[in-house]
Amino acid sequence: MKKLINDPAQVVQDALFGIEAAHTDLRVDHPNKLVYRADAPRPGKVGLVSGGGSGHEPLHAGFVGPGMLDAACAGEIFTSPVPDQIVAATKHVDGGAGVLHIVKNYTGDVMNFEMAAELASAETGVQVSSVLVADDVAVQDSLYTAGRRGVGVTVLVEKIAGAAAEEGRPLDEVTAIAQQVSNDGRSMGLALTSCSVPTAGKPTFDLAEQEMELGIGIHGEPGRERLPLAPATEIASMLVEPVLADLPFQRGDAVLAFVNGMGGTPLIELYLMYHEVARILTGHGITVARSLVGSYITSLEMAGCSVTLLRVDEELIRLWDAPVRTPALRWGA
Amino acid sequence: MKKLINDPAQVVQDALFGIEAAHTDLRVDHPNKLVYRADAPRPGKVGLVSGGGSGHEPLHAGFVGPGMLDAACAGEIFTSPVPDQIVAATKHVDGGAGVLHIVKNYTGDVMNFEMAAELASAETGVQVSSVLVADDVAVQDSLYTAGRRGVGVTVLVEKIAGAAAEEGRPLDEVTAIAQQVSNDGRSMGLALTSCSVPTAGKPTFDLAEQEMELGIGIHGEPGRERLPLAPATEIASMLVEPVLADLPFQRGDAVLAFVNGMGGTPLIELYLMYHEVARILTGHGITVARSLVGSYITSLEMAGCSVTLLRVDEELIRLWDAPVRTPALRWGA
Amino acid sequence: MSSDITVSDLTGWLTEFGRLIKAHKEELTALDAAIGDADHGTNMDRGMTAVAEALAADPPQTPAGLGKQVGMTLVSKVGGASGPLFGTFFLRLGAALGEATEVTPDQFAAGLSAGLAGVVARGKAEPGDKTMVDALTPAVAALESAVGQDQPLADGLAAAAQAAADGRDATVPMLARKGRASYLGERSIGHQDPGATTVALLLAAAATAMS
Amino acid sequence: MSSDITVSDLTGWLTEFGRLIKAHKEELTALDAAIGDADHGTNMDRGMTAVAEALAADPPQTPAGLGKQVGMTLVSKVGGASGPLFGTFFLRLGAALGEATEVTPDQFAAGLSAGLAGVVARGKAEPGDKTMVDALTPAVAALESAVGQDQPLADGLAAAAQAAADGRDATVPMLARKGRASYLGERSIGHQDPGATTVALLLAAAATAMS
Ligand SMILES: Nc1ncnc2c1ncn2[C@@H]1O[C@H](COP(=O)(O)OP(=O)(O)O)[C@@H](O)[C@H]1O
Ligand SMILES: Nc1ncnc2c1ncn2[C@@H]1O[C@H](COP(=O)(O)OP(=O)(O)O)[C@@H](O)[C@H]1O
Ligand SMILES: [Mg+2]
Ligand SMILES: [Mg+2]
Ligand SMILES: [Mg+2]
Ligand SMILES: [Mg+2]
Repeated sequence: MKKLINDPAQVVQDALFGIEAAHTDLRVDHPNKLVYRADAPRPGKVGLVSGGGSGHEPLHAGFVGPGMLDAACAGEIFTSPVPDQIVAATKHVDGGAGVLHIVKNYTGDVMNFEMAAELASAETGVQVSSVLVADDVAVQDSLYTAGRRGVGVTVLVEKIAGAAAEEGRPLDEVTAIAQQVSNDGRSMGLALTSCSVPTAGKPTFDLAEQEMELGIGIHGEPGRERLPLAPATEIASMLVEPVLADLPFQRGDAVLAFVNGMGGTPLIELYLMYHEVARILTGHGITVARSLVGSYITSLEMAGCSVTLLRVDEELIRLWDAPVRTPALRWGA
Repeated sequence: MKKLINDPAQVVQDALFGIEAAHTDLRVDHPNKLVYRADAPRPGKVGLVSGGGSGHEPLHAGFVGPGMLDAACAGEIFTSPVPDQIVAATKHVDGGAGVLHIVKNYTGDVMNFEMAAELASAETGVQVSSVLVADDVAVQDSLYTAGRRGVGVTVLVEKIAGAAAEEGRPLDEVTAIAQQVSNDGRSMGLALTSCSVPTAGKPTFDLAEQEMELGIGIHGEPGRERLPLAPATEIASMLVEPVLADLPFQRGDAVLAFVNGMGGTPLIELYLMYHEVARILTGHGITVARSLVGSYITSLEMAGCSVTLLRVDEELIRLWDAPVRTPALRWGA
Repeated sequence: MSSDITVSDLTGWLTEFGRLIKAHKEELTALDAAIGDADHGTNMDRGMTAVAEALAADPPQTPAGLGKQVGMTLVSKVGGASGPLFGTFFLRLGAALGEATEVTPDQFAAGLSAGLAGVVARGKAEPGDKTMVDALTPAVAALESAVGQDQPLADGLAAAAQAAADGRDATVPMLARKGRASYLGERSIGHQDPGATTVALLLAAAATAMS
Repeated sequence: MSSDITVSDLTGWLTEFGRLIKAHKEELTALDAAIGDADHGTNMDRGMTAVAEALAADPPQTPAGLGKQVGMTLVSKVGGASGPLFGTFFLRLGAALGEATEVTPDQFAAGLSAGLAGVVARGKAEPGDKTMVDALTPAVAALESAVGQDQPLADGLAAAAQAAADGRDATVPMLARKGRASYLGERSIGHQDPGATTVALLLAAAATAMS
């Protein structure tokens, strides 16, 4: 394992000092490992809190700022944050209009956010609603399992719900918009390499030189299927077709198309993949209304990518286009 | 070698289709492998052209747009573009106020840009000036060698000269500002892994599990020294101290501090490194006026980072802060 | 040792559990790497190290106090799935044992049963889902049956530890339906569940420290 | 074969050079990986493939036309350091050979010398800098000396090829002062220069195709 780190157990804490130093319009609560908009709480604005295990940067801290999150809770690497952190964040960003928790659907995240929501409400009466993101079509959905993982759509929920909150919409509306994004988006990922959790010190799984892992999540976990390495054209259809089949997207739909790097993939490959994805969509009569290409929700240094499609209407496009000013997504401001 | 590609010889061409599809305010000239601002030429504005080998993305195409470059010329992977491309770009972006070439100091780049400048002037009379970026302190500077490599400062030259051009400043002033940035910035890089040129099919060099390469450039080339893997704190001082010693920076100076990822390094490590760098600067009595953390000038999937420091005055800060709207750097617009 | 269980016995149990977790940290993480995200050993060790510090800094006076301290520490320090689940386990165990300075083996068995119920309530896993529940359920049953038959506590704990180990082994052929391993579907078969492995260590620690 | 050189002889030379480049592509790239950026073989092969296409599509009628076509194709297709350098070499060679349909060995030697001068003017490398100049300089000298002594062209080209190969080998112990290898400082010592290797192939092709 080769990393630019000091003590493997302190990576998250150490990086938070860097985020604080680099972004003067963010505030970091180090004991609680929280990143805030400097101007939180905003009176009358719904507060947006997300968080999860670290190792997915820029998610979530890189999306804190006007037009997106009010606070991000950083767990240990690949380990959801604890209720104390989430409670502190929830109380801090409450501007009187309630707080929305954006939670990726993992057992640990769900339980810790649930406990936190109960505690925060009990302690201060803050109204908390929450939206689960569960967009990974690589995982079979079922009432009897943990359900699907939350992956790429998380970024889109944070942006779009963030814009709605910034407009001053009430908690129920912001929650409904977040839920709509969560409902109408789907993702699928692929790894060319595994990644190493710093404290584990070695790759979570091993892939041979001619293998790839289809259906990976964002925790270095093995995927659904190990396949021989394939050209980008084939990989694109392995990722896009299951996404299209699942929602289902229809001829004439407009989508936001998001090609995401897993952390160790160079941008030139992501653009190449984006072209393949766009071509498949055109073939299905689907219009790309907006696009996003880059490494926004990662799995440490894993090489690979994911494709996320979100069905959009004019209102979602308007909210996507609204100004945002965060370390990792910024426009119009 | 594991990459998200099709034909290894077509990677650059294929990725340009993705850039075109993803960024509707850019135009791509595929036969010439050029990326333009859609609204080029801008009458009366100095045109900014840069380019170089591909594999450094987002450099240069990701920096095309208002407030930065008018055109980027994409060479093959790690191979400078040819004069034809540069001539076409120069002619296309000339709005009557002349064109500045921003050239990284490599033998191939220098010769191809020189030939292009001569040809373009001869063909259309366009006035061309050029600035060489040669900021890599890992390379001994000498009149009798190829001189220093152009690395991280390139991004800063493109942004700051781009802002000056956008303000309508004449060619000699834009050139002088670009030259000032080139003069007052220094960089040093380190690799944890090599990278593979797609057509070569294997890593350019090999590093053992406990080794790192100090003083690498951005072409997967070996560096100056192979050392045992070290903690981030030590790596930061191996990178920052030679940079500080070279300019020389002085107590009380204000700098723009730029921690850059080489393509395969996760953002969490870059923030951790940024904290180490900021700490060293504080120790030297140097103020960080602005910062940039991310993978902006890369070497395919190489893991590692570089540190760039640019001494700034109020005018450079103002130009750095000016609105920019490109795929990879965007604010105020 | 009296067959009644003191706070100091419980503290000894947790100390031994913490020691076992540290000793098996890499193994637990490796099990989690195979079907999860390679953090279970680190998570539990971070939590149990904090528990040891808390117990030393502010020694609890009652079983209820101990359960609360351990449970809250785990909830606050572990995160992930195991933080809330093991945290809930100890919170419920403490609440069930109450404020008495000593508890009987019966009460202890009932306490573990309450802890198990808490884990099930929070995590909604059923036996057979390939989780910690698959080790905890037979362990609690074994202890309850032993103390119900008035066997010595030591025998009951030995039986519980054996049942937990058997339950842990039984997770190997299971297809995961809860937690992170469920994402693997059929590919989860053939791997031992890390959380169930931790439960086996928990009961082994009880057998060692409280007999 | 007459000892005068026709456009068809020159075309044969370039065809053979292109074949050798393709055959040694991996080797050239591996040499460049050691002290450069692992693209020299790919660069030269891309260029010479384009040269072969250009020569076939629009066969030149004169040595000057050939030099211009080859030189411009290399400049337009190769990029990097070798594009302008080999491009300039052929542009100058063509200009020196002129419009005659046949050139004498003397003229050919003078043409190569003009090409070398162009490379030096563009790249500013001196002998000993560990570049293509270190193979080209002795090769040109060997051919000039042979034709100056009225030796048969075949012998002159063989001597030039041998001198280029020796010059190539002589780059191994050199410390690079020009081009990308110069970044390595002392670490460039012990490696053979890729551009000098290409020059040795260029002269070997001449000896094979024009004798
Ligand atoms: N719903 C659940 N109910 C009971 N136990 C569960 C549940 N989900 C996961 N677990 C247990 O948690 C263990 C994983 O813990 P850990 O690795 O620390 O958390 P995470 O999965 O969040 O990384 C699994 O091995 C399993 O025994
Ligand atoms: N200034 C120079 N003068 C002459 N030859 C040079 C010079 N710089 C580099 N070369 C030659 O170019 C070769 C490298 O070519 P190539 O790899 O295609 O270009 P690049 O270095 O741009 O990647 C070197 O091996 C060397 O022989
Ligand atoms: Mg985890
Ligand atoms: Mg090159
Ligand atoms: Mg885990
Ligand atoms: Mg090269």
